[in-house]
Amino acid sequence: MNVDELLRSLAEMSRDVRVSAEGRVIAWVRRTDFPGVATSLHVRSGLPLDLLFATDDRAEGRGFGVHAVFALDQAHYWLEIATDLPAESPWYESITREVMAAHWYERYAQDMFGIRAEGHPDDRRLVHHENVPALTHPLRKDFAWNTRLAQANEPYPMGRVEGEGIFQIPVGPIHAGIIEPGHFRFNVAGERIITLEGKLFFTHKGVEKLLEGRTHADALPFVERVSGDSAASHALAFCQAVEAIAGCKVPERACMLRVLAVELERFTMHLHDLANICGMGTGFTVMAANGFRIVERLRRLSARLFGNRFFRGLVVPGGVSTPWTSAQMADAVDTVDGAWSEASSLVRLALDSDTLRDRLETTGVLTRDAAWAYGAKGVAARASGIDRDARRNHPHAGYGLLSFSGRTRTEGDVFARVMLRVDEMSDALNLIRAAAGFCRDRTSESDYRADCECRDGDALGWAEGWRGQILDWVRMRDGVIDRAVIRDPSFCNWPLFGELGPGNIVPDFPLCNKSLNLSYSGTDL
Amino acid sequence: MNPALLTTVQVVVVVTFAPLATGVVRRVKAFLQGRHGPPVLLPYWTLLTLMRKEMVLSTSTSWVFRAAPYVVLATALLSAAVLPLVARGGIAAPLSHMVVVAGIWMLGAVFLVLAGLDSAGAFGGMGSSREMTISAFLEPALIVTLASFALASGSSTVDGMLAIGGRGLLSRPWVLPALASLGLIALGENARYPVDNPATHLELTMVHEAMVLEYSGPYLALMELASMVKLAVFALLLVNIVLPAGLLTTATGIVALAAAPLVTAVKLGAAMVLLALVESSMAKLRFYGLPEYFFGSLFLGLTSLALGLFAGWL
Amino acid sequence: MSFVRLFQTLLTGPRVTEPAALSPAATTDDVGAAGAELRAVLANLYDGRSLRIRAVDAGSTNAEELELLALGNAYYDFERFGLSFVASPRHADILMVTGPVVRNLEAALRTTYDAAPHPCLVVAVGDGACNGGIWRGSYAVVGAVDQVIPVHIRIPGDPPSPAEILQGLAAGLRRPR
Amino acid sequence: MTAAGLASVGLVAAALFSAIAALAGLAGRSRAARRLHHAAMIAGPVAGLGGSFVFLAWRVAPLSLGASPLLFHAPLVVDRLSAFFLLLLHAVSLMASWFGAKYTEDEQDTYPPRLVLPLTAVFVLSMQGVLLSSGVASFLLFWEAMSLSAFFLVMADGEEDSRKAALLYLAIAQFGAGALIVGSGILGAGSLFATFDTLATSVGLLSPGASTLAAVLVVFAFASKAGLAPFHAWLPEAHPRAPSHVSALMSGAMLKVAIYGLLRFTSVCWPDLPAAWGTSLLALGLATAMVAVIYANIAREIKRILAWSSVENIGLVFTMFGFQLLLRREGWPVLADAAQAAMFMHLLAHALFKSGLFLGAGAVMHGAHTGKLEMLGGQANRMPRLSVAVLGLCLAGAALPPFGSFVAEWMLLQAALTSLGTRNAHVVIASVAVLVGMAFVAGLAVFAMVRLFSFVFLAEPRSAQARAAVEPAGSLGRPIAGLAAAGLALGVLSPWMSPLFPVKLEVLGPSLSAGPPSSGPSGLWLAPALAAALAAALCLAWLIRRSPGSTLRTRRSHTWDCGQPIDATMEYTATGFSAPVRFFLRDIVRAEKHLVFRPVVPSNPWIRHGQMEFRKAGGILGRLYFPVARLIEDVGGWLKQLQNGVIQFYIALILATLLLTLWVAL
Repeated sequence: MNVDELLRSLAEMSRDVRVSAEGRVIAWVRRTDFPGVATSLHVRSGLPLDLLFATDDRAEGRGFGVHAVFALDQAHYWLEIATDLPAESPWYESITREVMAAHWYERYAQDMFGIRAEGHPDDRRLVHHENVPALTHPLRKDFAWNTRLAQANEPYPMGRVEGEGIFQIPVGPIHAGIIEPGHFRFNVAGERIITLEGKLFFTHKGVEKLLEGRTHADALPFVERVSGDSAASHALAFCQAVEAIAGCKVPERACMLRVLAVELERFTMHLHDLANICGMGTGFTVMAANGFRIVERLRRLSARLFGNRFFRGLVVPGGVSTPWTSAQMADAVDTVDGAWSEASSLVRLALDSDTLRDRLETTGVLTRDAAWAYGAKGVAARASGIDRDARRNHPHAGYGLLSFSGRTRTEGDVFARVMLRVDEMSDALNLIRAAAGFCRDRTSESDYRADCECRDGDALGWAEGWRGQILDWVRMRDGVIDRAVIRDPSFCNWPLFGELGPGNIVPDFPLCNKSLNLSYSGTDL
Repeated sequence: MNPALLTTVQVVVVVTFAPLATGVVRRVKAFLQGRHGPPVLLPYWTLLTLMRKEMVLSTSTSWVFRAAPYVVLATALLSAAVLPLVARGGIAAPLSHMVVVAGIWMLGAVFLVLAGLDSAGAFGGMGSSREMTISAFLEPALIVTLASFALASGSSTVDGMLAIGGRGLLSRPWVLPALASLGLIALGENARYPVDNPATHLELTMVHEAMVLEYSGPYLALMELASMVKLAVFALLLVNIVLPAGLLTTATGIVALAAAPLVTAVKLGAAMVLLALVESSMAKLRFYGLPEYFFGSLFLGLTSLALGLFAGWL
Repeated sequence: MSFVRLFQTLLTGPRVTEPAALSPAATTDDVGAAGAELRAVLANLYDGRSLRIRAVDAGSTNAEELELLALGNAYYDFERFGLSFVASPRHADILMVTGPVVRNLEAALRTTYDAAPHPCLVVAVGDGACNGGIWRGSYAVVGAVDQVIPVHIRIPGDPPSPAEILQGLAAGLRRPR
Repeated sequence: MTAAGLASVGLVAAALFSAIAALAGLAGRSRAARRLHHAAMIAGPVAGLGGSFVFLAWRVAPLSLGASPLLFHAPLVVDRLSAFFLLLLHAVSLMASWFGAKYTEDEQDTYPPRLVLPLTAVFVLSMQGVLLSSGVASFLLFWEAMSLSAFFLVMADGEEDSRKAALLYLAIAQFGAGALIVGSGILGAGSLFATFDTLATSVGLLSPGASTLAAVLVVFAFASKAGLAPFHAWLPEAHPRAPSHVSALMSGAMLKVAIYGLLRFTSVCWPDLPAAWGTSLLALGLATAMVAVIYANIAREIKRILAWSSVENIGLVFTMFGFQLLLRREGWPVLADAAQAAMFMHLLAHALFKSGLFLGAGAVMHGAHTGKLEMLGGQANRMPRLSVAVLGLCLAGAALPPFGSFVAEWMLLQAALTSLGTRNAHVVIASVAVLVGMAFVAGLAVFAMVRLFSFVFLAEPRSAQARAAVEPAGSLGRPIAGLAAAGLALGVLSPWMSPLFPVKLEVLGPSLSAGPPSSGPSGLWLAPALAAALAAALCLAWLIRRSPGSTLRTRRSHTWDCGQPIDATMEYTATGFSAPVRFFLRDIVRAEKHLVFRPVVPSNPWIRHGQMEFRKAGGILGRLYFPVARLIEDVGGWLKQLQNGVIQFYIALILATLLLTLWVAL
């Protein structure tokens, strides 16, 4: 089914279809039609569900809203299906009954808005732990951001496999390593994992609530700290949403510098992951030691160019905060060049080590079916043969002006994810070179930031961060943020552990975990 | 020299140098990683600090948990007393019979395993299950390896194995596979690469560390000292098999006593550098890949034994 | 061949450890109550020659974690100061707490402190841990670490760089070396 | 009174007391009669222990205790071999009866005393009879009585599974008894009234073929009774089913009685069995031990684990027996003696620790009302004294220093090591097999014993009943502690134990260079030295702990839980603990994990609930037994009437069978 046909058929059952500036088709449907339309878009038309979120529109007398965002990857468009729910009984029929990718989104909306997804096969709490009283819905407008909640002891059951001799291994939230807090529950009868489930949202800080009522400039520090390791890509996604609302045209040099920032971040974190997986995960110390040493050089590059070690502060609404001189560009290119030449010899060492390859190969296999059903993002999806990359499918920043094709692998194991990262590092190096060259040749240093005023409206913003696709939906009202949805790829990828963990042995789980390197903070918000 | 004095000197020297050995291997590994590394004396400070810290005991644990550190350390000390590490022919040397030594090591492992299980957490049990597996499946390899040494030397006490003079055991080159096997066993028994990663922070992958996860304060100090002593014992044993020179005997004079610590330090240092190189050059094995490791070490031991028997016939 | 390359890397890899990382920073004498307690504790523990650290993430953004991890890399190599990370709070002498304490981790942080044998020093790493940072006031956040467990050393920063963490520790432990 | 007199009085008194106990037990409804029964059950072994000890320690010459027409005029005779086994039997039965005195009273509802008391006494009496018989007919008579009383004891609790187990046992026991009768008939040239003395001459008159046939039959009879693979399948089914003190008697004593039979018949009739017999028995023994020790690591009930461990130990005994046979035939008597000494040491050590462990299992199950490892745990804090005793027994079961079982293993391994120098291919190959096989078994035996102890006694209880358990009464605990202490003493005091054994106890000297190994100085004194050294090392460890500056400050807190509360469902389970064994040896074990996942809604296959169970796939041995098992089940339906609980009926049945035996014999 081509896009035109799809839109035509949608138009028939929608009360309102429009196309927004940033490339998004919005179709409003009736509450009763919503599950059917959404399910058929996913199941029949094969569109990936990239975001599902709720809004509190009671101030405008429209009750609550539920929005599902699908990607029209070939047409470079997004498709948002939205519906209204009455304020007094906010419920709709769950689409998780058939669309696995909606699983967590619906539970999230249930906790944060009190919107019931009727018939959800797994309607336990997600965000709220035992200590959150029942009927607490922080993202409702009548919930003050600084409410002091009472202590509670609500049930938060974890899945159990029945059978004599089966037991559970609880890990976390306070891990032995220097890892973020999350709780994992294994059901095992020995070493082999039977089921695996995570309990996350420990670091829930209320980011989405904290963003409400702020101007975009005030909101940016929070966005950059959604997940400390992907500050640049989160800032990019958020700024693009804000810019789309404001109708702001970002100068070319800024677009290229944004590419530079995001690719530097990608290169750094992929290298970090390489060291972490091949080194820390398997105990191959030479990889860890040298990998982290090179990462430190890149962090210091960030300190020189960005004024901090986490690629923060460059991407701002309207453009970038500083234009960078060609000397700075050269510094970036040279440093990354040097890092790559060292890193590639490390990779050779890794490929030469039989013990290491034995640990990585066939470990933590994620099948293509599971990756598709769960709506996997980023490296996890691409290593399992799902060829999705927002840099190509939904060009943003300067990517449209640079040649870039994207990479995939099909094995879906830890080794594939490692090698995909290596490939993406070399791509990142080329993109950095090209972007720096573009800036040198074609843009002037004075044109790096456009005005970006706070206008009302809503828009999507996205970026292909190093972890995968970041998708934000921002609605501004009265010059401040009314609702900001921040969706880190980790949110989509966490449930994958339930698929790629079982069948492996417990001591290989850290390796699986590191091979995805998901953000807790970015998921928990 | 008095045999009782020999044993005493040996225990004192081995126990004194054991933390140093751990310090050295950490330092060398750090060097190989391009780092400066921790001070070599750090393990001493760690042990002393632990002795001064309060102990937190889990309410789930029983007397077994409290008894285990003593037994584990005692078995380590006993193996340090009976084996020919610094001196040969000490008063405890007749106890270095290979079956006894294997029994002592197993006794220590058993109490470590019991302690791990007593803590009522999943990690302790995990470490215990793995440790027990490693100990149990390395037992045949250990016996066969020592048996081939016994065949080579004509003595079934380890002390006697080193007493054959000349170029020692290596004058019979067919013990080389067994020596390699003993090396593999030493790595496994001491929870080193490629069986366990002594520096890991990942609970799910641990073996030795997982069992002592619940210990604190002085008990932890005893446990750590025990594993340091065990490492030093294995290291010195391996070095002495290759190079039996420099061992004190009842024939050496009291003057040689002064040199003993130096010789021991050099031997330990060499072994630790080698260990650091081995550990830095490979990844840890997959736990369910260990059967190949067990079988490999058994095969090496059997090879030696077969070659030795064959050589005897010729 | 591959072994040669490996050993080449091992033996002749770059040595970048920076001697100045734990330079005697401003070791002030106005130590305050927490500082005096610290002195006494350290005196009993051999001047803190061996201090084992347990990192606790109480709600950080993971930037702090990356910086703690960086403490171990060849540039900073905090192990040469007798510091190391350990896997169990039972083994720890120091708890390094990052992030504003969030509601969901308040109990876990208390448990961790309770699980560690005393004396146990608590170091608050980062603005969040020191005063709640930008997250202060949120319904999901409790606030600074000292609202939950006693804090002995504070290292501000967003996040503090590894060098700042080492300097903060040096100042707190007064270990100019 | 002379030593000989004392010994005979003691042994005769023991038998009389057993008879009294049997009679008193018949009147089991009366409290007084039960008291009398228990008193006689304890007095008997005390007398017997004294008698056999005096006999052995004072090196009394073989004694005849008088003949009776009831016993076909073959006198009851005691010599060093039977005295050793009598010592073993009485040691075990003393502790079992001491334990049983309270246990049978407390477990009246499960095990009817009117049944259990007299049958237990008959059981002990018949074992005494077997050991004392000097004639084939009386031997067979007591043998049958032993089998039958054990059969009824196995199904004493009246459960369906017990009945099946008992029938399986009976089937194999009667097979064995038949073989024994036929074999003895051949040996006695058609008559069963030969004495062992006359047998020695009559066997010489047989053709080699007949002699070999008889040997095969007789060895099969005793091997099946002892539980040698592939005739072992009944053992792990039957032993756990009996009341615990009877299980202790069965594993601790009855299996040894079977070994006694083997030793008696072979020493009398075939003092020169060919070496191939040694090799075959060694191979069968090692195979038995290796398979059984694996299953001991998979079983999940205390007594089942113990029963598998018994099979393993019997396998080791056959290994030692075969090895010494081989060595003797190949012309290495010194080495053969060493292996034989190891066998006797192991027999006694196993009798002590295994009966102790069965009693311990009884005490635990008495307190916690379950024998499933997955429901137990945490008993070390509830039964601290019992846990110390059982840990001792488990260490003995794991053959760890300084227990007697360790000394036995040491003796054997030393013999095997020394045999490496014989340059006899047959011997050398056997020695290597013994070294590798024994080490494999030893490693996994440690695994099994650690698993047994840990999942009963350590961590938190896994069920409410285990949580509610309390320390058993002293009269239950003390016999267990006594057996643990005896097992320890056997090892530590082994140099002084030699007089109690029918052979010279010694460990060969450490040197194995001499061509034909000379009898070096006994290395046994190393066992007490080892114990002393261990004690010294413990003291040193304690001193290090108490070194100046160290603190004694202790605080109690819950187990480190990573910040998320944990409970007993998050402890390792026994199933999980031995998972690596199951995986590494999966080709032998063939246990299959069956996982069933059901989606919550059919349209979303990814959200599902799981359930798992283990099924043991029938191995080769299983398939071998299936036809027999099916037959037994069919017969079992008909035999259900047997389970009517009327003791007179049982006795009548025993008598009828005995008469049948005699009729066949005549």
